[in-house]
Amino acid sequence: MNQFVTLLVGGLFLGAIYSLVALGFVTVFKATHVINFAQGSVLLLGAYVIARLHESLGFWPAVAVGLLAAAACSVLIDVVLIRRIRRADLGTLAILTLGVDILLATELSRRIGTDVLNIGAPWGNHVTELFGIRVATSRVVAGCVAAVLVAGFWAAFKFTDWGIAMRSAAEDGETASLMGIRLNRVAAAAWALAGALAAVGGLFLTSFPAAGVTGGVGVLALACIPAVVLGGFDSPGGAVIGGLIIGVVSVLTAGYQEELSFLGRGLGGVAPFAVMLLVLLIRPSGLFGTRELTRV
Amino acid sequence: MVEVAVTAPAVLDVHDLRVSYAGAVQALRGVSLSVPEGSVVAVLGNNGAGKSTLLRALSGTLPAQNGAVTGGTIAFAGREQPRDAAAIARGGLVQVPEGRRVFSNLTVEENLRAGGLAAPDKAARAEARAWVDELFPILRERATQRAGLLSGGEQQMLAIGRALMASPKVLLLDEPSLGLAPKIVERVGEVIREINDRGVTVVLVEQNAAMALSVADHAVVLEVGEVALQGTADELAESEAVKERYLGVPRATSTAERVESHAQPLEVEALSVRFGGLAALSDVSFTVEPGSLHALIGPNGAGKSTCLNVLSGVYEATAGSVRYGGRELTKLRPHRIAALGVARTFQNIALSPRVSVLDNLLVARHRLMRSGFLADGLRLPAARRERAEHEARVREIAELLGLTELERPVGTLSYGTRKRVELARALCAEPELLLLDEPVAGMVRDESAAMAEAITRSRAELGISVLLVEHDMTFVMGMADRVTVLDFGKRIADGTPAEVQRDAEVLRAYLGGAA
Amino acid sequence: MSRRLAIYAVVIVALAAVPIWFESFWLQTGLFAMAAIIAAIGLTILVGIAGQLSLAHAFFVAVGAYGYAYLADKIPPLLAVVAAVLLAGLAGALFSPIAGRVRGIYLGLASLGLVFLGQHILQNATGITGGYRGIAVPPFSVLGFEFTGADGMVVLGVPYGPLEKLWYLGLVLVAVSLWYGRNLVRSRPGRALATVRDSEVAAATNGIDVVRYKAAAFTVSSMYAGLGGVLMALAFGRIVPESFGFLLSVDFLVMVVIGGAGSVGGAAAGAVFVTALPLILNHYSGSLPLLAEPGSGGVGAAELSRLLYGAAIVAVLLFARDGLAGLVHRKERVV
Amino acid sequence: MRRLGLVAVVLAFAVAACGKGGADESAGGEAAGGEAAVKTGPGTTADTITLGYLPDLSGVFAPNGKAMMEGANLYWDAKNEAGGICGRQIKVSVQDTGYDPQKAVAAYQQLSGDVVGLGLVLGSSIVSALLPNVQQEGMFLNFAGWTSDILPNENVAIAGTTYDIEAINAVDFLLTQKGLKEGDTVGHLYFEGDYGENALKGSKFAADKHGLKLVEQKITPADQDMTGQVSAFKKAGVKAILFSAAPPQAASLAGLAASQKLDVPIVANGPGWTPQLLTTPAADALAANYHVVSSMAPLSVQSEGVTKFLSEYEAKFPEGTPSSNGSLYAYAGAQIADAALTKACENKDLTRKGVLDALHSLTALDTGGVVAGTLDFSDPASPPGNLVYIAKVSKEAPGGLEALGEPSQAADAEGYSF
Repeated sequence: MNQFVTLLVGGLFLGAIYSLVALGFVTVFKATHVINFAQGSVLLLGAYVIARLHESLGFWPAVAVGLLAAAACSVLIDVVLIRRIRRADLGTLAILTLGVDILLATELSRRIGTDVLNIGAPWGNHVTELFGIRVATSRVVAGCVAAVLVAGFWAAFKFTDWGIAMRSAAEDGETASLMGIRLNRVAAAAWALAGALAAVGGLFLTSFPAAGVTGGVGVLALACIPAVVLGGFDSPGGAVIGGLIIGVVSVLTAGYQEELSFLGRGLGGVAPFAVMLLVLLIRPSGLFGTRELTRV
Repeated sequence: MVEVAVTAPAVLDVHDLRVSYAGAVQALRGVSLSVPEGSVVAVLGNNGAGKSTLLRALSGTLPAQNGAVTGGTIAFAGREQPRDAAAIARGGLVQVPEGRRVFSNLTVEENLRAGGLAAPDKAARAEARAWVDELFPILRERATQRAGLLSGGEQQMLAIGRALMASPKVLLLDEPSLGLAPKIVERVGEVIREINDRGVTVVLVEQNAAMALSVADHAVVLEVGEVALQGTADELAESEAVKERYLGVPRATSTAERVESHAQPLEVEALSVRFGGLAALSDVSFTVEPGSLHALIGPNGAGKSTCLNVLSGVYEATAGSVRYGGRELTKLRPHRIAALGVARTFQNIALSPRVSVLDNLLVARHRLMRSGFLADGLRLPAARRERAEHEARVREIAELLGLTELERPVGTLSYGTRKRVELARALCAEPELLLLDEPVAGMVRDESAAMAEAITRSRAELGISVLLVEHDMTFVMGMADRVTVLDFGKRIADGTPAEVQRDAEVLRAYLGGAA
Repeated sequence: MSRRLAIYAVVIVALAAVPIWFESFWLQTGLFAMAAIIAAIGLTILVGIAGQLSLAHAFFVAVGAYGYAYLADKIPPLLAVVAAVLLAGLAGALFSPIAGRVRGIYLGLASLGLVFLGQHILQNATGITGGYRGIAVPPFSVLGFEFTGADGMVVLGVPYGPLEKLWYLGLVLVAVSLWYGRNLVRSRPGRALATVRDSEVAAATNGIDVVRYKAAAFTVSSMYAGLGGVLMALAFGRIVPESFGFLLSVDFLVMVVIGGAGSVGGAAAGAVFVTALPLILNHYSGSLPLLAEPGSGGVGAAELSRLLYGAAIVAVLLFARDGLAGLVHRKERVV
Repeated sequence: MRRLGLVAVVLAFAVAACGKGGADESAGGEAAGGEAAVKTGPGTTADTITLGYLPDLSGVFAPNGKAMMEGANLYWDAKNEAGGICGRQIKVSVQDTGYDPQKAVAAYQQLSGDVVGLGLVLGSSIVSALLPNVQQEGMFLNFAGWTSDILPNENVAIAGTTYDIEAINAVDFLLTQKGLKEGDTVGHLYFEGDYGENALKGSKFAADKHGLKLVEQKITPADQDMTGQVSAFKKAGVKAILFSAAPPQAASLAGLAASQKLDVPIVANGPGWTPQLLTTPAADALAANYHVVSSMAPLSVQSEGVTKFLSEYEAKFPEGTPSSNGSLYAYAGAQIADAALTKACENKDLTRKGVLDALHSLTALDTGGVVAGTLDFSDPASPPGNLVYIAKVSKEAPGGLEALGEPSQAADAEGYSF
């Protein structure tokens, strides 16, 4: 029992981080209908910049720079590449971002090499005790930050002019532009946000209990794909829930590996995708995604 | 070309505007129009006459439909119109799109805020907001509801209110009366006048001539991308030309003598369809006699296409029955219905643009051909023979409709030609019953005459029954054996063309209170 | 007419002569390219013709490869090939319920899940797949003719080993695949699939059973994948799970897209490009001056080929929208 | 047209005549070398011997691959300056595998023609893909992967002992030094694939032998967060943890174990360590409980082989100690290849077969302590070495590891069958 709770809590905190990255995916998708496979390497970029700079600048300035770098990179992808073929079909756009991902990931992992770069977070490997459950402080921080960001995101989305422009554009781009909403700006904003969220995700995914920034961190964003899909690709709320579910599932399957060994060991990596497939079988557009209906 | 007699200085001046879609289709062929400050100008015309294209050109939304201005100029407030839609809107030229297109997942409040984003400053917003509340008290009550839940009329009000929030100099209205009940249409008319009284110039695109002419100062009638008529609203309201355009005068019926038909009767009984709250069709009944040409007419949004979609199995009926011969169609999946020999065309062409005409036509032979992945993939003699036979037949039918260049990708053909390919494909299915959804929408008069010719001929030669959905009465009157008229999803008349034309209900539906 | 015949003759002779005057590196590369071509044709039928986005292709390729490797020493290799292809087809058919329900991106990413499941199975079903160790692929043989170096066959002074012999097998398989693919595109089923892609409603009202044809598309494309997998396995001699991961699926999708979705020829071109580019860049890394020596840091040949690969994808998508196929015969722009 | 076809045929054959068929002939036979005639074959000429290297320079293990090439170049540069082997310079011909069997096979095809043997190959999936050809062409292959799955094999040389033996030694160490008792529970965290699962084979063997309960936790390199695994261990009440994964997981494991108050010794295989780990937040936890069992020497060992390596390394890379074990592995591999070639030279036979025989004739190769003990390549069915270094993490020691005593061997290993 106690173990279950420990795992559950651990999973939720991990999931909170996934939620942030997933939220990035969804934001970009809503605004520009792009499945952004480059999210992974943007995440890596953010983490890399922080890890490289925290010694010279100090941690918080480094974080700021990292976020900016990731956001800027993300925006560039949109402005320089995506914008030129806005009306291309999903597949084409997705593969375009895959190309970008290959470029970024290759260069970054070349720079990182064998190193395991310390992200230099002040909470190091401290541990916090919550109702008798010991959790890495960084995860608690991550949880809080995620909560704050998600809440802030929701508020901005709901109440600010930007949010309204964003939602209008997402629902009906043409009409939105008839209302004087500048689609390109909305898009750029969305990409910037996604980049920043990725960087935050990167920061926490690479600080304790993970070892630090390695060349392979980028693939962690792959774990967010099932989160996004089972949440529903165009639903921010879904992304958050999906992230949490995936976090819990992967931690639980790891924790109960002994009991689940009949399914083959090393389930941690597959389970999220299995869950995703099941959900899709029952709800073809994810838990909270809007069905696209066929028109004549 | 004569310009509209200008009283006030023109706030919007369109000169010799030419627009084409994807390089292929010429949608506007040199339209000139000048809108005097503070006036209401109505733009009339049939589907595809170029009304919406004109508005798209004005509001800068052509690129979205990969259309482009190929010639001419648009001057707004004396300056060259910017290309970017958002910039135009912020410049004070705001459009209310066809079919309202409110942001249905946003609340009414949020929709209005979205409109306000284009307003010059806070003060303007506040002022506009006050005005909107005064104009549409209903929106105030519904402020926190999702816009999607509003009724059609309320949505139209919201759409207009949303546009007013941008405090526009010129307001473009695209088919504001579309699918609205007469009372609401009148209300919309009043609203337009009130808006105009506040000094906002209005450009009104309408099918509902009556409504448009009742509120407009000036009007132009577009026909296939050109200005066919123009003048003051009153002149046009009186002109026979307009009457004749909107109420076909009966020509000598060119119906070819009926051949013996092997088709069976199609019996539609008490058919109802509702989408969520609103009823698209309620309790509609009619029968298509074997070998007859039956027309289903009514103004836009009357539920004609919905009806066709139920008959072909695309939509589910909420209640009622559709029997073809002995078979109940409402329970069958579309491809099963097709297998019974029921073929259809689509109003907005549903061909494969990158595929050649020939292959598009051969698709219709699908149910008649047998060869599969193995036989075809390995080019077995049987498969080749089969293809040869069917290709021969398809070429005959293409001949019948005067289609040449069967190797060209459909996407590269002109609109009119694609419409004919659409019809040809349906005929290639060797149907007993043919369902045609607005076959002449957006065609030049002689083009549509040719189409009418083609339909009657093929019907005569193939001995099939035809159910023809059309909003253009003129076209129907010439050829139909029997006409059923829908309005707001209800059957308001059923009979021979002559009878229907004299029907008061029908006149009202078409010319509104005016007639 | 006779001209075309002549050209065909020359091409055939040239291809047939390749093993005689090219190093085994080129044969190996060629074989991998051929395997990719076959599988890519399958994917272009699914994605390009039928319009069903799929990232699961690597999984079906794996089914073919492992199917052959597992069966070939139990039943005659020729039968094993057939069985493997059918097995892959079956796998595709089994996935089609999901394919039937799920649309667009959801389908693409759902199919992605299949690849990860596949990896897990390959790693854990050790009885059949040999787990991480993989399994040896029994050599192909037909009518007692072994595709190995055992018989010490020599042609024009060139010893004919497995590679040289497989080369001809590959040529035949590719030829057949291309031929079948081209036929299919302009046939009744091909037209049906294209119509499903452009408008499911129009397809249905023309009497096409949409669900059935989607399933068929998956089945056929999986069978292609299976055949590609078999050839890939033969070219390897031993197969391991790593070879059939996410990246392979991505590669296939890239092949199809840069080749020009829906064009059989384009898919083939894309396959050659994607497969051969890194291998060939490595091959000439020595003679490319700007490259750092492996192990000395700096941009090595390996990184360069990765970077070029990424850049190529971006460039093609931005500047040659219809892919390589589009470059060859410029079509009129369609609406 | 017929003529055209004909021309083509003729053309093809003409090319064929001067094609690769001819090329292969020239290899083999007597070399026109000045000194006493040495039999040569592919890969050896009068003045060069070419070794093939197939590291991963672009895939998941690219960093290790680069480190390995550092080590190899280091050794061979020095060797060549000292006059090379048999009066010949050693040429290193490198091809990237990207840790992708497909690329590997192609890369192999490309260099196999003109190398005498493979100085180093990374990854067992790669090796398995290559073996059919390697065996056919009878060249030796130095495998940078210590798995006994590969045994018995005539062609493969491993530097030291295998992961399973390391694991057995690890258990022995826990029993003798760390007070592990019969009936205790031991956790084993291991990678999917040859490395982890081979080590697991060893730990299972040892566990049965001493009535220990083994809790298995299989992970993939993509798993960076060991939360679930650690809590599973904690629940099972493990008294010690065996670790057969990579440094990132090590940091996560040690750190979390500490945070969950799971204060037990962790013993890892060689690949589970990199000095980098001491810069991570988990440094203290590692220093407290982390041990490494490997036949590769910790850099702190003061044997002449290791000191030589370090001095050469610092000479070439001023930034100091190597960041990854890769360079030392490759260095050791080079030592073995060197020994084999030298021996082959003495036997006047530098053909592939000659080199392979020479390799198998080495019964007591001393790497100067780079690899524990002396290496015996005579029996292809068992690894050449069976001694291991047992080391403890220490922040002071160079390379972060401090050897606990001399290389040793667990008694159990004797009874173990591969």
